[in-house]
Amino acid sequence: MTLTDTHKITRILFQDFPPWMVAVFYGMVIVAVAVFLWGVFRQLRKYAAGQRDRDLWATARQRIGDTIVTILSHRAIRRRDQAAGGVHAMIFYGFVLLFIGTATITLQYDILGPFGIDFWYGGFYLTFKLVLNLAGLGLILGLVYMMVRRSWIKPPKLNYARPDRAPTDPDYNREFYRIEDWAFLWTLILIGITGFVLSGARLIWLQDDPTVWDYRWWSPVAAVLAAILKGLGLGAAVAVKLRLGLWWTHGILALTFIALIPYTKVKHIFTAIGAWLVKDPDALRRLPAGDLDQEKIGYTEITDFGRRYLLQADACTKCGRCHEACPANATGYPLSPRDMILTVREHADRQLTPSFVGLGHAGPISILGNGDVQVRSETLWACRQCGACTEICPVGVEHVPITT
Amino acid sequence: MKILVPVKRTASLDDEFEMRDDGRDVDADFCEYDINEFDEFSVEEAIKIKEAAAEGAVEVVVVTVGSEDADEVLRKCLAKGADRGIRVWDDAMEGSDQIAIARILAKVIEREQPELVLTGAQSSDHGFAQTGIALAGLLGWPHGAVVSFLDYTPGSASLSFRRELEGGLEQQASIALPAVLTIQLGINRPRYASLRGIRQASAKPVEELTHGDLGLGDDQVGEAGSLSHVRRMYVPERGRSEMIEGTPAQQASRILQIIREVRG
Amino acid sequence: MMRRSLVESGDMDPMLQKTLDAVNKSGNSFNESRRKRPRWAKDIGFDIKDARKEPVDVLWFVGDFASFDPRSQKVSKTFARLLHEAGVDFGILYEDETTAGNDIRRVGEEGLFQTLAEGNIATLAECDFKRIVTTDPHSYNTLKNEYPAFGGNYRVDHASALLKELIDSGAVTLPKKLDYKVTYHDPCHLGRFNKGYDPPRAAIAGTGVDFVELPRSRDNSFCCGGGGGRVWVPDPPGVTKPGENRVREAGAIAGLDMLVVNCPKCMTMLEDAVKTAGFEGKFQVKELIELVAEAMDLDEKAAAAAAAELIQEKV
Amino acid sequence: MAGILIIAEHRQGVFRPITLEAVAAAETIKAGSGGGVAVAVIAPQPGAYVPWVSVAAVDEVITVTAPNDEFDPDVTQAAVKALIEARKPSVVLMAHSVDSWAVAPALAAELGLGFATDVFDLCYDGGELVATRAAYKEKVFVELDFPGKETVLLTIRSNAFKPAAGTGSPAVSDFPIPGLAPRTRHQGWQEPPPSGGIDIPGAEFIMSVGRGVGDEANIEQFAELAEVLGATLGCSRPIADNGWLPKARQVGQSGKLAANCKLYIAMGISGAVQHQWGMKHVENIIAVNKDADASIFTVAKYGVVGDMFEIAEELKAQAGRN
Repeated sequence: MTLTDTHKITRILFQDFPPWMVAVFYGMVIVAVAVFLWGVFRQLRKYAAGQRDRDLWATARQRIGDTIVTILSHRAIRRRDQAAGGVHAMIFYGFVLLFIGTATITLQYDILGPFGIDFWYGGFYLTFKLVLNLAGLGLILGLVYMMVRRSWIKPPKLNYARPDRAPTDPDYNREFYRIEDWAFLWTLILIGITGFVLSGARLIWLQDDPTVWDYRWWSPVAAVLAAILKGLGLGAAVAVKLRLGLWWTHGILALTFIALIPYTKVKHIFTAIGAWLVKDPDALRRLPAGDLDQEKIGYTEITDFGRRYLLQADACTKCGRCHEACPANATGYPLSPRDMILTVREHADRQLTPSFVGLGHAGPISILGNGDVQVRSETLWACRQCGACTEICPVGVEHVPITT
Repeated sequence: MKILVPVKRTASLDDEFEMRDDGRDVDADFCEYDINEFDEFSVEEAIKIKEAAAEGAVEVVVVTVGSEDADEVLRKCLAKGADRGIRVWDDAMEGSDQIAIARILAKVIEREQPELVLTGAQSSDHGFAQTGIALAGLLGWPHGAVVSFLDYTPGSASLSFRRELEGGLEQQASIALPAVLTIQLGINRPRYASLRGIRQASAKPVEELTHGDLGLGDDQVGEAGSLSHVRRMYVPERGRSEMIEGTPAQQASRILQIIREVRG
Repeated sequence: MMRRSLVESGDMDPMLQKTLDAVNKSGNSFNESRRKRPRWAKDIGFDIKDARKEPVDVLWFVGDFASFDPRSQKVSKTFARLLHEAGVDFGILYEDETTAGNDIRRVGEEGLFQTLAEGNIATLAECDFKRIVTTDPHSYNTLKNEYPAFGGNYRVDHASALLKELIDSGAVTLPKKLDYKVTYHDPCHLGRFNKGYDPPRAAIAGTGVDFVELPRSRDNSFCCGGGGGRVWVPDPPGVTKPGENRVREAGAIAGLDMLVVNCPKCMTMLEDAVKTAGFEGKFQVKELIELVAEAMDLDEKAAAAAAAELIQEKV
Repeated sequence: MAGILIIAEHRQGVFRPITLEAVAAAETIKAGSGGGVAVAVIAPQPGAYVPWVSVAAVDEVITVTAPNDEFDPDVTQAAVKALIEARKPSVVLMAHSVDSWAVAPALAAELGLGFATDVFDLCYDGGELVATRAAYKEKVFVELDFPGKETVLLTIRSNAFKPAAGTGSPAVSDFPIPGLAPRTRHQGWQEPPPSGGIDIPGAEFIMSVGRGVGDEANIEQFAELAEVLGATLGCSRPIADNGWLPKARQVGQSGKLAANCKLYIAMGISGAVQHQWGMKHVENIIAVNKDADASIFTVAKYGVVGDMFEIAEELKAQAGRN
């Protein structure tokens, strides 16, 4: 294989796709990105409805370095739960690498390619393939562990039963969050699996092309799958159809996933980093001073909340560590820091993210009260201000100043 | 419709205190001052009536007879929801007894013309239990003492109430307005006045009057206007119980010994 | 900041309301008169310097519980004698000291907290001292972290940090090796809030006891249940108290003699929990200062000093 | 006419013996007052009460027919006013009861009488009437006099004087009063909640808990101790107000009188005058309180300054053994 041929060692995107199919795909990409951006705008508008926080950016600037180290090292997530922390790191780096991979293809195909600049071939392409294969494998294994953890290990802190509501209360049951958790897991794992089977089918389909077949072991997982499928008698003719079907499954799942990030638990990808960035390191030891001459003090409506707190409420992934650490919750008091923060989030979503139809408040205005999306005074009075929740929260939620 | 609530700034003593030079009261340095405990309940009852009525239908006015230091008590009531405060004071009022104070309050009431006057049943420092009913006597108004329950809808010409008598018995009665009622502890649960609320309440109006403004002569206030005169106030020689000393165990066994002696 | 609006609307437990009224009236949460605040110091055998009148190195901000709670008064007396024995130049504010207001703020009465802070800062402004020390982690927290915003900038240390310094400098000698099996409860406001984990452990190590960590300690310490104003509000009957949960955790340590606490509120909550959780007689709740004093043989030293003074008078 | 006028009390048709304590008070100053002791009974059938007040010290009984069955402040005020104007007594005595709270101050203010309430000692000093009462929660006593007052109205603290006894043959006369349209209408009575078998007035041995108990959870410990000691459990007003114990267990002016009690143990009770009203008369009182200056120690025969919880535990342990 001469030097010039290395250009051939690459992957032809949309190979054998009719032009209309490519156009449809790009149409879908644009729609997905548009839906994503609208979601992001809605969230930012929600946070902007909160109170400006003078020293918000001061703490943010101070904490950029700390945030980067915390996110990359996952130290906050690993504390007191090494397994979950480590596995989440696998999923995190898997997802990040896959995202970078897709971005690289976009850079090559949509941006530099038209100007004739090619880099996605040869040694670079092969290493690229290897890295993404391993990233994908890490992602899937991580997700499998998380599924096992949720369905079989079942740590008590993942139980969504609420201590601050009686079973007869309309909003006692928060099981609907479980549906969102599982949808998130299944969507991501299916994207991973369809990606691999798709590339395995492609290898069988192009087994006669040495530039593809001879280098298949650079994508080891795909190569193994190809070997299995071949063993099962999958020929090139069927493989090409399988490849097309899986391509579209993979594509639609991925685009849907991206589009729905701002509307689902997936938004913690952004909000968790944002929340940690704006978290006040002195949240426990120094409460924000209240201005006594103002017309009002303390929070009664959701728009009284500081913007950082609304952002933090959206960062919560219900990991249950605060729920488990809270002494009031552990001894039967009607308080769980997790459920209190989720109530703040639900209240904010109901008040500040108006339905598509129009603006306007649906439901009670005050965050305090015995209604379904309200925080009860018995809950707030059960708190010991001991700070265990805020101290262990891996995404930087400041429950204590929100409560006080 | 207006409810007027006289309030008093009462003193409480540390267990180590000294008398004033003239021996007729305790030296003020040894006193800690706060609103009379009974008045917390009468103010709360007035504000509850106001809050139950339509917006602005009921005005709650709090009145006190006392020097500048008494403003703090008025501000606390204003922070809880009273609308207006009146403080009556000048040097001639020094030494007024409860009847002289009732006479001053009666003049304020004639000025304000409220439909209902709620006072505390007694004060937590002297426990005279005089001012409220003396006020009614001077005004010639109907009155009820030691009220433990009150049912009143603003605008009606009468109201029904219950009086708490000895042994827990209660008497139900109704009374024509305008009337004076003295309020017993436990009729409601007084709300808390936050310090911020008290600070901001200082913006609400507090009218200051002298006995001249009320058309009272010098001989109607102060010691001249009083029906009793303090000869002396003293710390009594107390009978002291026989103190049982020793460790808790020894004290307990001595108690058991007494029980056996008495009960046989 | 939700509790702040509950306080404004008066939606709170009646016992808490009584406490806030008491602090409003007399500057302490025990509804005692201001004059009674320094009375604990009457019978300790010497007069503590009055920091309002004389310059002192260490201004000891005593706090409500250490001044008024009978059990914690014993600790305050021991601490005073310990400092006296160690030759520390210290003084207190006597009856001009009011509660520092940490829990008043965390209950949500922000107005009352700011008034208390301004009052204490004004009193402290008249005093001449190098640093403030307190045995109460709650007072420690608000003096150190929250008073600066109102103009009160001081060097503030918790008593455990001073104890460590005195032991390290030899001012406090620990001749008597104690053979108790001991565990230590990290008070939330000292540990989790202000990372004061190590000085107490160093002091404990100095006493030669057999030290065992609780399963949940340092930043994962399980609260005694007394923070955020809950020490003033009794737990409804029938509910297990956080203190009981913590005491059971300590009870699981085989052969434990002592649960060492380092905060007057933890002392109140955990001593009560030892009774209600049925561990009475199994192990004792003891303050760090008391443990160090015992290792110091403080009582014997004081007795010897008193005897010496007597002889001197006779001569 | 000088002399002393006493206003009798009755409720639900029953004579209230507290009147006889006012008579006893009158006896101590009879000489100085320059006249006899007369008791006025204002009731629909005043004659029915004459035998109750015909005790040794009473020289005259005045029956006043009232238009209303139950106590009405306006009627009593008008009647006493008429009596004072007609007879010019130097001293008028009433019991310091809830009914006198409702009329005495109005009467004194309207007629400008010398006036003091809750008096527990009175005497003539150099021709001047001097009354003694308490202030600042019993920490001090106050002597009052009434310069230039022709008639002085005093209300007498209950349990301050032993009720007057013996039999006398007072002259009985009637005193008409003008009709009066009452401005408050009596509508009925509300009996206190059923005592549910709790009999504080009948109990011979009572142990009461007060504010010192701290919180509801600690009540149980003292209920058990009372059972072990064989005492009836009582309490002070704050405990009943908080609902920690039924109202029937409350000892005090707005609760029950421990009339039959021989031995009373007060745990963590400071000794407010309203509580002392219910138990001060008991011969053997043991008070346990952490505050050495609590006023309960001025009435208790034996006192323990200490932690009531420690004492309770020791009592339970030692009582359990033998």
